[in-house]
Amino acid sequence: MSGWYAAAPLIVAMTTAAATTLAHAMPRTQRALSLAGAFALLAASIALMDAVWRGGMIVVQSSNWDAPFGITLAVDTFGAVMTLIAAITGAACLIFAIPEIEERHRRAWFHPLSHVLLLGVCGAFITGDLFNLYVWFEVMLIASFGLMTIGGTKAQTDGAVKYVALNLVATLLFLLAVGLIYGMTGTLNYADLSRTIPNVGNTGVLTASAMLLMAAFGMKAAVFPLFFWLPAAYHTPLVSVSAVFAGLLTKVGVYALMRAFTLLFTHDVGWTHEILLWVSGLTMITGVLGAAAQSEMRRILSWHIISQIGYMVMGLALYTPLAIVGSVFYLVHHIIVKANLFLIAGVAARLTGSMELKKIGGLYQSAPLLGVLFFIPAFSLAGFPPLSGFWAKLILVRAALEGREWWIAAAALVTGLLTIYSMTKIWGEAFWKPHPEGGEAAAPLAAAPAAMLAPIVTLAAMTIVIGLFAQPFWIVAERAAAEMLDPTVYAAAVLGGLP
Amino acid sequence: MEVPLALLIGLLTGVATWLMLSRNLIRLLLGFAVLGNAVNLLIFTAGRLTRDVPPLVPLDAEAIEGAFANPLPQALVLTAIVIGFGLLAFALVLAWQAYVRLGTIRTDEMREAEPPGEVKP
Amino acid sequence: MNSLILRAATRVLAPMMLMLSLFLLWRGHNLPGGGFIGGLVATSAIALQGIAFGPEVARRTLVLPPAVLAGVGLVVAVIATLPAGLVELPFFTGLWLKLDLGDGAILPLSTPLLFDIGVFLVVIGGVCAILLALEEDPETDQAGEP
Amino acid sequence: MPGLSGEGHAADEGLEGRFRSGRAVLTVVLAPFVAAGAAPLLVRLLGHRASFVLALVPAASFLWLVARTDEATPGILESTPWVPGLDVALDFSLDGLSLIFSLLISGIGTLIVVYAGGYLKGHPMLGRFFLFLMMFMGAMQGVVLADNVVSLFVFWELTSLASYLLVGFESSKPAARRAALQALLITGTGGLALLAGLLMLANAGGSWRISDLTGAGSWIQDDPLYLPILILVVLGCFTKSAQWPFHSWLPGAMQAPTPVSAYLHSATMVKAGVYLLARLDPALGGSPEWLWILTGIGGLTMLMGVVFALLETDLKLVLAWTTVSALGTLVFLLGPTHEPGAKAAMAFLLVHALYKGALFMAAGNVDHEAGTRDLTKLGGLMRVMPVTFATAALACVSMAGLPLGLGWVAKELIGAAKIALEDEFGITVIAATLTNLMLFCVAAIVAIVPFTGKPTEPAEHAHEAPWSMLAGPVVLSSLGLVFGMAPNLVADSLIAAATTAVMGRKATLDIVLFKAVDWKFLLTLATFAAGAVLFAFWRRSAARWRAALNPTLDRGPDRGYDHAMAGLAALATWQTRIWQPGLLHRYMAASFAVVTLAVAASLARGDVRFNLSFDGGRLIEWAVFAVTAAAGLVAAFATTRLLAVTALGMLGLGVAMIFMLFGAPDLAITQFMVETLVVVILALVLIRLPGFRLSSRSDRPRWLYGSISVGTGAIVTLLLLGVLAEPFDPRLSEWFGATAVPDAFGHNIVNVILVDFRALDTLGEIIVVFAAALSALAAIGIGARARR
Repeated sequence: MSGWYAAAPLIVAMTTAAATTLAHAMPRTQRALSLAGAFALLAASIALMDAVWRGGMIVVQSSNWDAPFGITLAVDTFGAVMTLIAAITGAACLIFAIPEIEERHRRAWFHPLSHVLLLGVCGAFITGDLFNLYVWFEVMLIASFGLMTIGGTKAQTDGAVKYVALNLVATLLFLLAVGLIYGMTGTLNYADLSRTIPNVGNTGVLTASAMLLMAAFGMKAAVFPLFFWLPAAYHTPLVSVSAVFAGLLTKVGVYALMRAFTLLFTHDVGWTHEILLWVSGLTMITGVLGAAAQSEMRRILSWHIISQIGYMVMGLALYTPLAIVGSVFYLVHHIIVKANLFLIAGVAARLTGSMELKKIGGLYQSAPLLGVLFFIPAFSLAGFPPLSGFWAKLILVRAALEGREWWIAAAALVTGLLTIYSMTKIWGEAFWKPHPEGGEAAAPLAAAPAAMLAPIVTLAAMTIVIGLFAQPFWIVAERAAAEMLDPTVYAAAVLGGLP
Repeated sequence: MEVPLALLIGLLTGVATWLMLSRNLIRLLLGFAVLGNAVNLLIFTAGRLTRDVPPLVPLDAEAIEGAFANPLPQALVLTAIVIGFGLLAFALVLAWQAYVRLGTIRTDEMREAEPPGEVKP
Repeated sequence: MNSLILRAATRVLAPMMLMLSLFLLWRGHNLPGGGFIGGLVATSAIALQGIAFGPEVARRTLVLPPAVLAGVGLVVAVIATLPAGLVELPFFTGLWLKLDLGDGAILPLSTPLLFDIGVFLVVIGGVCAILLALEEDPETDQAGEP
Repeated sequence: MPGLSGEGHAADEGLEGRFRSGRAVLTVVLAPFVAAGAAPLLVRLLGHRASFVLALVPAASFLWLVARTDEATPGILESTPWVPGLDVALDFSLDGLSLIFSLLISGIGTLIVVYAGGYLKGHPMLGRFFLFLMMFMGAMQGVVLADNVVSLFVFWELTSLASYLLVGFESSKPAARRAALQALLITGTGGLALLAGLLMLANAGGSWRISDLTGAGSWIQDDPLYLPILILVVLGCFTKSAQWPFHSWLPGAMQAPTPVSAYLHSATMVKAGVYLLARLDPALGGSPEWLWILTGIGGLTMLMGVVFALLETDLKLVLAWTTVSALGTLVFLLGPTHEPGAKAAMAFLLVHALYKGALFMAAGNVDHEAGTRDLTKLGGLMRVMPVTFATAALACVSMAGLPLGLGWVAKELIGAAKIALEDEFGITVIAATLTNLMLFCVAAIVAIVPFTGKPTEPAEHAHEAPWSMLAGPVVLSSLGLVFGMAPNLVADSLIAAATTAVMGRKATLDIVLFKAVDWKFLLTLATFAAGAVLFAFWRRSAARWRAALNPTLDRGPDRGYDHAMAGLAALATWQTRIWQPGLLHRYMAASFAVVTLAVAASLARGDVRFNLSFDGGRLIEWAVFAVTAAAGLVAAFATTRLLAVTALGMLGLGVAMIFMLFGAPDLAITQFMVETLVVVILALVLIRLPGFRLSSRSDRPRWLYGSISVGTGAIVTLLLLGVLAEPFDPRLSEWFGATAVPDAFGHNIVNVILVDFRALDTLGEIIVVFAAALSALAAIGIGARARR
């Protein structure tokens, strides 16, 4: 029966999506259902994490057909951690959304689409089947399309067009790769694939198909040079929407990359992971330089998503136990921090009237507490000790140095420095600089609804806790990495005695 | 017939790519539709072609006698068709809305989110 | 389109197509068909109504707003995944209840069938929502910002 | 985890034995952080008097440390686990070197906190000020006490962060914001280099404990990575300690309130780099590279700092430049890695902290009470501010190296160090003598110019500072006098103990205040005389010097920083324009091209076989293929909408036929139905887009886009042919065929897969349809319609 732990997040998210649809004509009921659903998802994912932590990997053969014939849900530590963090982010952003969204946004199906998005994200983390992963990706994608357009400003429409068009390409590349891999192995189950892939004789075609998959996931993860859709769109939607996107969507791509290139395609590490290493370095540098060129808060933050994705891919590319730990740690830290920064940018814009740094200022005087709340995730993002981002970077840099990959270590450090540059730009302009329109132009923090501040405070507290008490998180990440690096355990858990 | 079909799929992919590189949003979406068809055909073909019977067990039998078409790619393609349809339908509606809000369907004239020349230090 | 012939044809065709869609849904487990194909046929019927008599008529046929209908379908589909839990089987396991109607006729009720009904409803609701939105007069429904 | 446990610990078993499990040193480090957290609340409750409460924390630490001076020579080691998985622990070590720094931090810290309470009395952000200041204090204690490379780095970065917040404290001033950022970026750059260097050092040494790394001798110098490690570590230390060419942030940091300048930017934080060089000297020092880099850059900085000091008119900037010079002197003295140098460095460290702290606070008093710190406007303050004058004069005695001050002692030791170095570097003696001479002149300027002569206009309104602002300078300058007259109070307990820690062997110190009238003594007297002459010249012609020299000499690195910032912005803008021009067709082209190239390159990485078998095929198949291909081509090149839509419909129909021909009736029906709906939706959308042709005329560059398209198509064909060359594994299909009826009770296997075997896919699929509908409604903005 422990299998229901794995299915529970999906059932909860689906039920909430359906229920909020049915309650569409009743705003208060819908809102209550939406929040209840978000917390139920949180509870389900906590239960899942707990079950996985205590009992090891959870495997469910959905519809009760043995792997590899049916669809397997398989949750190891990594999957459980990601599900939990997705649920946390989802709940935080939905609470933030309550005061943010207006009636017309709500009527445009904000709540059901949000839960469909979370469903897709959780599904991607929970499934153990390549085609099923494709389906969850699409669930997530189509919901993100809708959420991206809610509000309907011109910039949003333009951003949505680019976002949609490029993601459609990624979708088809993914599907193409699934078809090719299925054609070579005759199976779709991760565990089964990890056993059959070494037997494929046509290794050139296999590697090429893996490359296609890498491109598809890389596009979702927004790595160099496939990130175009992200800076084109992420600064346009509602704040709560962009925050949940910033926290989760690209990370699903990273998750998929990590699954695929630890569990499935390790037959030609000298090629695939070397490419990933170059990609990661270029992603960091181009991303952080892109941020340096911006002067609008969310655009700066959007480019920083890209550069940070570079770090996560770097850990995967180095492909050592320590490096994988670094990637996992980085994922967890980054989701919390980045979602929070978008939320804070939203509050800052609410208090000062704009996201454009040139037009705002004075928050240091008018809302010092917001300064503290910004400072924590911003300097964590930049890798300042003793915040969460420091440990994440430390692990990765250490792994790079131990692996004698000097240039990637240098790229990681330089990117950290330029991240400081960007974060201090926001700090200097939005907080320190007096408001260009005079003293009264920046409102005090009390002007922001408590429902917006509560998630920000919670996420900032998590950043500090991860920073000051890193050891438990290290242990979790280490276990996740150890499981990932031993695919035979995963395969045995899913396939049991099958050859 | 795998080889000619592979060539056909390649042709459709090329055509679709050409369409997707267009500055015209409608052409781009036509390209997506064509590419979707090409990919579906590819999955279907990758599961190996057969001119044998469809994967329908006779109503009075427990299993099909002899060879039958591979049912799994069919199920996958069916799912993919539907998903592709959902995405395309949304994208077409978005194209319409882009026209309503931005007054154009040419993507090089859509410069609201990243205005030209505004990238300044 | 105000063609008389279209209207007359629709009056006959639409109910037949709806019947056909139910039939396809029912037999799908054993012969070509199923919830999805059935749903598409039903959708075509309603789209046809929309074209012939206007979207309002089509909306009346659906009873519920299309998006809500899709939501109902989703609820049905999700419910189909759950009963397995009552008998300690994994998520989504198909359960079969074969009702003996006498005379050797057996009515197989099952969660896969329930699920297929959910599929059927979601397809009708979802696709109709898009089609009807497109069929409506574009001048009156620009609720977004300019 | 391989490689994560420090095998090096076992290398030095003697060290293990000294570890204590106490938490006393940890308390010294963490107490200021706790105080920092409480500071805003205390200020809210007590106003500026909160400073007295807060000062108790460093005062207690100071007293505790004083009581530990005897234990410091063997050293006290403590360890508290933090992130054992990463070998990171809160390891602390209190030896002679840490002790002298830690005493300065807590001792001067006590005085500064009291001083700041007076200086910033009534400031609206006093609470925040104490928060940052106390945070800095804890971080700085951490730096000098940490015995773990990572925890050292943690505290190191925290000091940079605190400095950033304190320099930018008057945040409404653009100059303050610029200076804060400059300080952060320069020290941040060095910090990251330091991190890399420390990690490499720890990696090479097999331990993350600094006492392990330094206790094992200079083994590291045989490592091939020695030079990179040295450069990285030195970079970190030099940026922090404002060595040329990284010094420019330090004068800028004078934007901070004076207590900060006195504390961070002269007495403590800027010495962190010196501390770390001294700390790592046993491991890294002694090589020619070490000698050249430290002596060269240190000497240059020493000379440059004092020259610039002579050219300034702002009292605080004069002091800042002499701080730069002093830091250069300290680095210079550490270069040779011999005992006289280390002794001199430790003595000078103490002297400098005492007199510079006093001078900054005195300068702050002048600024605070007279309203300006411009040397050209000040004069005659002696009468209104007698105590301030006395402390400044006393401090300047030390600074000038006159007898009776502790500076005299330090100067003797520096002299000894210079002589020990003379054989190798004759020129350095000249540089050091010149520095002394000019420093004497600066001391004279600071002590004389603001206080003597006729009272100027600012002096008329001035009066003496309150006692809270006098306590600090009085105590520090008096200590300079006391230690100067009785150097044995500090000789063994502090200076020799610190030297012992630096050199890794027992050092002793015999201080003779006056030896004999020999040539060295005469040289000293000559230096004083020359300094006095220089001062006389300065009084007469400083304005002319400034006019002549400032444009040529001044602040190359500072302008370099501006250029670097502008260059960074230009580079960022340039690359962003290239990658992100805002044009979808370019994004598309890049994506397709990259993917195609990556896949093509990967094909060449292994065995590739293609299935080229051909079975002839039926006529109907050929016909359907041909129609489908033709429909595709027409869709691509159609210029009217009707033609394009028709072609798309035909294409869909063709694909449906292909499904039908190869045994997939369900697929064929679905494809047919879906394609019909697509055409309907497409038509409905197109009706709403008047006046647009599907022209492809502007789709350029044609040859490039054409080749991307051909390449993509070719790659897909090749991949598929490669897949088809692989033997197919029919396990799943056969199982489905065998199981559908008996176990899943369905005869349509495809449908059974959809609603049972892989029902979860279908569930996801209908959710896509469901969400597509909602998303489309959201895009149109007519979600409200659902109410009807």
